[in-house]
Amino acid sequence: MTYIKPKFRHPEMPKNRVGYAKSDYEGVISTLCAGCGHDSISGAIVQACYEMDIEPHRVAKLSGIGCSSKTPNYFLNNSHGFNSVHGRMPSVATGANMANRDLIYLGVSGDGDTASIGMGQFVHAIRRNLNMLYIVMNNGCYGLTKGQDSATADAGSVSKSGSVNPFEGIDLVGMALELGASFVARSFSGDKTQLVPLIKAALSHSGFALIDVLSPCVTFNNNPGSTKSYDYVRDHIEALAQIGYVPEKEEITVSYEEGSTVGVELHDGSVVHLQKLADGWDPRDRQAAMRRLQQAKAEGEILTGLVYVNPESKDLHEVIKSDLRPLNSLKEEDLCPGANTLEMLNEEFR
Amino acid sequence: MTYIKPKFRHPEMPKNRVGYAKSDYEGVISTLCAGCGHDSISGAIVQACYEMDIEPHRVAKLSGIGCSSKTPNYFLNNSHGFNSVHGRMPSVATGANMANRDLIYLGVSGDGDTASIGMGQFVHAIRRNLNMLYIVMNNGCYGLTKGQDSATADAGSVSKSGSVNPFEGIDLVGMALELGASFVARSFSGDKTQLVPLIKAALSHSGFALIDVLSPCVTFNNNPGSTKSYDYVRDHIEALAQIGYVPEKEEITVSYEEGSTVGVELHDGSVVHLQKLADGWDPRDRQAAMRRLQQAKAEGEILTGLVYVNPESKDLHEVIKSDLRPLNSLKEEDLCPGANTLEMLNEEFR
Amino acid sequence: MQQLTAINDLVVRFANVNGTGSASANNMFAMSIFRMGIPVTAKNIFPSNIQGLPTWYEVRVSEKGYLGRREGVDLLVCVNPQSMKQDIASVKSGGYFIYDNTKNLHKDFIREDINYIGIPMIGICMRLYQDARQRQLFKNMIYVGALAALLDIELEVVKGIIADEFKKKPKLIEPNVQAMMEGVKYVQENYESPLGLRVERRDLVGDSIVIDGNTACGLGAVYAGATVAGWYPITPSTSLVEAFAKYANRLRTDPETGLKKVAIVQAEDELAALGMVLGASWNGARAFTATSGPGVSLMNEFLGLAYFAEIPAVLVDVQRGGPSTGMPTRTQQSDLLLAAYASHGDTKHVLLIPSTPTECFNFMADAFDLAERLQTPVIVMTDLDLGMNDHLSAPLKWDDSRRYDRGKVYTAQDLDALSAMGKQFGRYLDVDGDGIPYRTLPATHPTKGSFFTRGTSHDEYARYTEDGVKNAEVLNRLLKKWDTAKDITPKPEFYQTANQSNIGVVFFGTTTYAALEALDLLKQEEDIVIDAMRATAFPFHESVEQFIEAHDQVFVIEQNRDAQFRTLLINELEINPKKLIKILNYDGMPITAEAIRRQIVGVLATV
Amino acid sequence: MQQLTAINDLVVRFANVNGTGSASANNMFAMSIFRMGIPVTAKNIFPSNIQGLPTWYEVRVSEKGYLGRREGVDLLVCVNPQSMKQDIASVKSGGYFIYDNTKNLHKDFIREDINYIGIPMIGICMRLYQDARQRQLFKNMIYVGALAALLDIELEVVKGIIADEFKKKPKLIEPNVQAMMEGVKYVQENYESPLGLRVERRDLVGDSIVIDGNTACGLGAVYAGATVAGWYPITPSTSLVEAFAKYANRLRTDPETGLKKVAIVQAEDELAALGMVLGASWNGARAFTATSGPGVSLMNEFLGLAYFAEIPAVLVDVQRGGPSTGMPTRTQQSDLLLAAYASHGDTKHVLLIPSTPTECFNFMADAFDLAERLQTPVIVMTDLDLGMNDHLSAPLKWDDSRRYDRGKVYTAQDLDALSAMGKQFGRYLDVDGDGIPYRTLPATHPTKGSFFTRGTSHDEYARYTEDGVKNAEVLNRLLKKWDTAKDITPKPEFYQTANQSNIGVVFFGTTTYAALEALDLLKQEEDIVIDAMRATAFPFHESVEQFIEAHDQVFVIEQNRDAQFRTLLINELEINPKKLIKILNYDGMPITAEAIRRQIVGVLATV
Ligand SMILES: Cc1ncc(C[n+]2csc(CCOP(=O)(O)OP(=O)(O)O)c2C)c(N)n1
Ligand SMILES: Cc1ncc(C[n+]2csc(CCOP(=O)(O)OP(=O)(O)O)c2C)c(N)n1
Ligand code: SF4
Ligand code: SF4
Ligand SMILES: [Mg+2]
Ligand SMILES: [Mg+2]
Repeated sequence: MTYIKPKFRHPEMPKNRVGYAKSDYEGVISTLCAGCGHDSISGAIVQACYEMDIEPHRVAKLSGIGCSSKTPNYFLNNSHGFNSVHGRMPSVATGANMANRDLIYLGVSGDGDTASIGMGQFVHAIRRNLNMLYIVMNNGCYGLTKGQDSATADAGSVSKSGSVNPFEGIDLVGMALELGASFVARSFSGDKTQLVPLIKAALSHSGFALIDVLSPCVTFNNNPGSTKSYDYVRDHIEALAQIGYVPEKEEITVSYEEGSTVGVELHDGSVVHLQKLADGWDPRDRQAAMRRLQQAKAEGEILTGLVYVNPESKDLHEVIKSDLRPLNSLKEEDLCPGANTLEMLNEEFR
Repeated sequence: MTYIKPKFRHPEMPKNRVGYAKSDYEGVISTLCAGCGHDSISGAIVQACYEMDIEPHRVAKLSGIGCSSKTPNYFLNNSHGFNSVHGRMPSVATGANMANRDLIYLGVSGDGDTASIGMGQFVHAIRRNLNMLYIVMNNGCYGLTKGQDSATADAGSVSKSGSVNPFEGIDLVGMALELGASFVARSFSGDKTQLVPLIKAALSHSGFALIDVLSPCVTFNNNPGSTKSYDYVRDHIEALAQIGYVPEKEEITVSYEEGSTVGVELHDGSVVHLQKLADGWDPRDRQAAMRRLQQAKAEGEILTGLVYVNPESKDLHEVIKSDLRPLNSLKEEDLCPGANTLEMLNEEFR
Repeated sequence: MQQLTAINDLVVRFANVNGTGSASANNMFAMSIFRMGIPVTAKNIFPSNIQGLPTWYEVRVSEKGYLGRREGVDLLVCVNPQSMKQDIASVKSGGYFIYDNTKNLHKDFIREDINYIGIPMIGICMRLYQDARQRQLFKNMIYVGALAALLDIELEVVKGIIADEFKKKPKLIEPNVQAMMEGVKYVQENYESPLGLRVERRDLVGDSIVIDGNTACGLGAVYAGATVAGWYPITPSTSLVEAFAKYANRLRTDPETGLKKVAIVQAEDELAALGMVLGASWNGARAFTATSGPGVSLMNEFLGLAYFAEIPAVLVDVQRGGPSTGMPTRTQQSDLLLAAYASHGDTKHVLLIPSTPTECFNFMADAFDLAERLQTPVIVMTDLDLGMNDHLSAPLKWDDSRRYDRGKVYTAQDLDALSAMGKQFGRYLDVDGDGIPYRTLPATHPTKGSFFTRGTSHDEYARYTEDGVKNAEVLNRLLKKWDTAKDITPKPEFYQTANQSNIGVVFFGTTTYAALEALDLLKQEEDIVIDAMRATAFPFHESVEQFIEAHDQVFVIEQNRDAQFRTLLINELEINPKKLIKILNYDGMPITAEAIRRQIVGVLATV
Repeated sequence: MQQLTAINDLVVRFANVNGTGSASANNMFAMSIFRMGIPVTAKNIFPSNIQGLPTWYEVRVSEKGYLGRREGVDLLVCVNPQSMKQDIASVKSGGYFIYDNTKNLHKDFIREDINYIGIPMIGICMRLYQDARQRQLFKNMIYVGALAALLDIELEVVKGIIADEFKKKPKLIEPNVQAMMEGVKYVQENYESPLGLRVERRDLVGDSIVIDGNTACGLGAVYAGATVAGWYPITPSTSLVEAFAKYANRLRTDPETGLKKVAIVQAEDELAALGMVLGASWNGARAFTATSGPGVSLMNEFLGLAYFAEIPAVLVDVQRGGPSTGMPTRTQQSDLLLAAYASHGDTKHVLLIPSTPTECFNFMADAFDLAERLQTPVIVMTDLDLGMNDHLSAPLKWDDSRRYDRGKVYTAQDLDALSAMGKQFGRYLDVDGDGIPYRTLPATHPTKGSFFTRGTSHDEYARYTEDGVKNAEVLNRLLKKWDTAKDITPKPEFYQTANQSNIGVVFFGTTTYAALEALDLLKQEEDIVIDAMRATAFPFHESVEQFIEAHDQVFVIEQNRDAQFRTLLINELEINPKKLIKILNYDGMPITAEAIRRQIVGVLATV
């Protein structure tokens, strides 16, 4: 197996504002199954970062263990990555963020990694409003260990082995809302037009941003009985709102009709425009979001889109009042109180 | 310190239907701080079990680690108890229940034990609808390790050391609702008239029953700034419904006026009567419960009472279709397929 | 050109792409040889992913019955262009390289010293089948047929295996046989067959079976009466619990009600899995879990609780390549130290170390008896090689007169009798002087025998105490129990009735296959006689110490970097480390007899 | 009746109820003696609960400077009726028992061979104070005053300490002094004072300080430049992080903005705490966590990841009584084996073992240097006795010319230079031959030096590989790094310039106090000369091996049941176990010189 991609670049490949071609955002060749939803999400991440003019090395990509958690190898080759242990990406991301508040933290996880073994860490990363984008590549099963039901598998869905899942699935969007996450969205790996803008909006958001992406496992969970299969998702998707991400510098208002748009200013000054569906959707109302979600669930629909955002939320650093400089950039002079102070402190112990 | 209680019993102490005096439901002398809310909850448990005519040895009491988790030592001395490790009571309870579906499982935990280290196990016990009563003795702090804020401490509450908690508290009732728990209630350690019937109803419920009991830590969290202090709770409590537990055999309808009562038949045939507040409360509507909870929160009120119950829910054993007999009672004859079968199986490997 | 020749002594390696169904075709190949009465063993060398990466399957045929891996490939079946370069390089000089000659082989792939045999697998498939999936699957059968012709495998045997394989989908039998026959035909028409390298019917396998260790463990747990399992998926232990579930469902479901005499729950993680086991064991059921290294790391805290609160528990550690996530699809014996002393504080855990599937089955049954007898965790240490590969094994046997040893449990009658004698029940009292106290199960008696199980310091009556001397007494009794364990755990196996050499060798687990072969090689080819002992359990029976005492120099063969088993020997038996010589392999592949022999000869040469 | 007499050589024990504020009064008593220039040491023996249970405080005064625990109580101050019976029994014959004689003592409590000194503490309080809380707190000051008079403590010194104690609440100074003087007055009026057992001013403490190990560790982390801490509360490590937070907040908060050059997060559990440390270290900050046994058990998986992915991490294990939840408020050294080999697979971790608060401070600074230099976890092993008790210690020192060793980290310039030379960055390349590769930090360079940190098997370029031989090379390099560690970790301390005996003794950590005293006793009273070595780190420096080689018999003193440190010695140094003799204590109380001496004399007598 080869991990080395041909480095040849077309000279006329278009570059973005920071001078990178789209291929500069790619990773090594994926070893996932052909057609795996996770690969589409990797593609959306590449697209979003390229379009957002992010310098790739300013991104730190982190993951747990699983097919999904392998993907950071398949995007953003110029970013440092941390493939941690199963279910523990959130704590590693928390520490990384504590050390350097200036990077963009992109965490990728699976539904097994997040909703089973990682549930505790997931909940607490939300509670701390850690400034990161947390993408769950949600296929309702454990891909890498050969297709066992995960905790997000819906009750009644049938796995490849023919067994019917008897337990209620956990809705990560519902949980995140209940826990007060400041950016909560859901999308579908096959829907780049929705997913790419959501990723962009989430990357601009200051605070914890969850995108729960339904991402069918073609090998183990793409049979008609499964509610996380392509066909099922395609049939049951209910888009909440279309979202157009507009960077501050170059606002476009053309494509959105007056009256059907809510502009939400994100923390970095950029604006997310939401094209609402009939019900006049305002993603800034958490209680309404919870109700809307329950309603869709009751109707058997999967709500996608930006369900909730609180652009005013305080991230962990604001809460714990840490220095504005990245802590990892501080030097001895900044940190070590020195011998004289120590002599003074000794005195307090006599 | 003495753990031996005087065993002397008054001959005329009243006995319940199964022949036990109330003192038979007590434990050893508590070593908690004088006035600790947890001791009141222990008292309510004793009361409920006595009144329900439960044979004490049919109860298995389990806990994690913390002041709260010590309490099983202080009630039901005739029950086997399992003081496990920090945050892991739910899995131990799951295994115990898998082994013997016939006992009554009473799990006791703290907010640190449940909402921090134990979050993952808590969520998954709910998801499996484990047939147990799970009581959280919720004081918003880590009593046993000297008063650090827990994950249920509300943002802005002030701890004894004077520090202001910067993080949003986790609402365990909200989480349980979101996760589809089949019995969700909240109460206050100081309110026995509400707590005892709730415990009785929960013990009758088949499936996972959560009672989140606000239980002030007099030593570390009873200062006015804390929203889990006695004073704060007393001022901000909003009772959802009054509940009267009626065992099957002896139904009383006297004390509840027609029209203001919803009778919910529990799985064991017993009936829980709810006296509704003005809003016409029906605890069988999960979505309504979620809304009601959010509303109270928005108003700064703490909703108490039986928030939600689904008397039809299937518990773990029904879901996994295990034998109706306790598995721990099965013998070699039941379990071991024997030599002949093995010879047959060998043939399949040739 | 040289052409390797041999009868019933060869290594065939298949190079496939994973996710293409090749493993089952390759397995049919191996089973055909088995059914011809010839000892055979197979290793599946698969990647840690689901589809599209190189995977190998290695079959060793050995008239002498050597079942370890052997170095060097005699015949390679190449169905994966990705890995072709390294595959070609792996063939022994004079060996054979079977490839798809639908297209020409590039000259880079030509070695002068090996024999190329082209079979147009894709060509045949394109001609015969329309559907892509069919082409894929039948391609596998074509090379099975080609091999049958080349190696002289009896076609009726292959057909029989195909028939068995598709018993439940009989419509598929005929097409598969046809595809196989296409391969046979092509070889017969184009090559001189069979090769000099070939097989020949024998009667060497007796009533043996071919089974993997995980299946045997799973079945063992069914026979042992396990009713509760909590588990979390992880390679290479997943298939163990799946086997348990399969047989428990099959053998313990009430045909009328559909209700099962077993409760299996996929836990949220390994901490919870072991927690469930402890809860169930505490409640008197036989319960177990299975995992691999990362899971054991997570189970430390609960293992310490079980040790100290004296709760039975059975845990299977199907070891894989460590440390950390490491090599999830490779084998090692590198969790020994962790398992033996898991958790903080002074702890020691009982380990059982089977080396064949048959022993997996037996040790699982023993594990439950021992866990309940000793009231402590018993960890069955297998590995990926044992657990996931098929091994030629003695048939599984169950003695119907065998009774489960449920250990020391007081019944309600016992408790009444006790108080009639004026005695108080003490959960941690050493009544019998063997360090093992009596326990009671929940709900045993309305008023007697209840206690609070706890991981905090306690006295003999399970009461919390901060009296350190009392607690130390409990810790001392645990050591006494440890001594008791030495006599009731499985005994080591010796391969000579009396010692014949001043050199000894100790091995355990899957190393056994290669070790026994190495000893033969050393004797036959180097005239070196070494006494051998196979360890099967920790703590060590006194005969282990005696064996080491009786030799001047003892080789300890194991599949890890740090000679962890040797550490256990030194530490528990107070043996001078200088006497114990490490023979190690930790590249994730099962150790070979050649590697052992090389290392032993090397050491003996320098002495 | 006999009355013990001694000057500056006594043990005073206070028996209190916890949650009554007694610890701070008792501490004032100890500090008074310290300020009189006399060596003193204190042990707080507290229950694992918050209020209402017996708690003891033991102060040893030793002119000779012995700072370990000593057996036998010379004077007992009884303020807790609950434990009175055992307290009375604990007093040495001829010793003193101070009690509250507001009520009469029951005759069961009368021993003929000890001296009773009644002080009507409650009586005085009832008379003087109205408020219940005041009565409680001032009661403590009354006995402090009584003791001052009885033991001849200079009152001005006590007053000075009261003044310091209430610096921030000056209104409380006067009433506390008054309460104290009530105690003095009562003694002066009712007893002949001072006793024959008493203290006398000396000049023996020099510039020493009195500090606990947790505070010293916390301060050490501040000086070492730690900026990130993730932690979870657990006795006895909680106060370590609290000390870090206190000093970091005090010394690193910008007075204008209020922003802090530190980020401390209370994690949801210990798994998360160590995860945060790894994330932060990976990102180039100095990060640490502190915990005790149960936390270490939970940290296994992450420790294995850090070892294998080579991520710096500093972890402090303040050991308590194990196994399991065990004795949370008692001391042991029983996590050594777990810490040394934590996690599955072949792993080894660097341990630093300080024995005084001063060394805690120094070793914390070293730990960060070593973790970054070696790119691996460094675990500082202290214990409850060291961490939570006050110790007389050399003052903390910092050399302003000291520079943090940030280890091998490539900058953007380095990466450019590397590619200018046509070289490729390889995260796990052993460039310098010391087993330590170079790392890069995230965001270092726009296009160079990025890699994917992973716990899966990898090659020198951090690429995933299933080639077991490549992976084994990585494992071998880790052993080379381990060798490098031996030379740069703290060296052992020897207590003789040249060996004088064929008997040696090895000890470490808090055992040192008692061990040194025991060696004096053995020399002075038994004429036995033993060479001594204090170990400070794992892996062992070559001088450790040399020391053991140089002696025929070596005692290894440690505070656990299974002689875990001895296991490390025999396992890592290949020492014949027969040579190493266990001297153990594991009742949760700090080991005493008498216990060591008894055991050593016992062994030597039987030889
Ligand atoms: C501690 C531990 N337990 C179990 C495993 C085995 N394991 C690897 S991936 C995985 C589940 C992956 O599921 P998910 O996160 O949904 O990812 P997917 O493969 O479906 O994308 C498991 C259980 C492990 N690596 N570590
Ligand atoms: C693994 C582990 N970490 C930490 C601890 C220390 N510890 C004991 S109790 C406790 C918190 C208790 O808080 P909570 O559950 O709220 O109980 P409370 O004392 O407030 O009733 C902690 C952190 C422990 N025992 N085990
Ligand atoms: S197994 Fe499923 S999740 Fe994993 S790579 Fe294949 S399709 Fe994707
Ligand atoms: S510390 Fe708080 S929670 Fe613990 S016993 Fe005391 S009052 Fe109760
Ligand atoms: Mg998944
Ligand atoms: Mg609490």
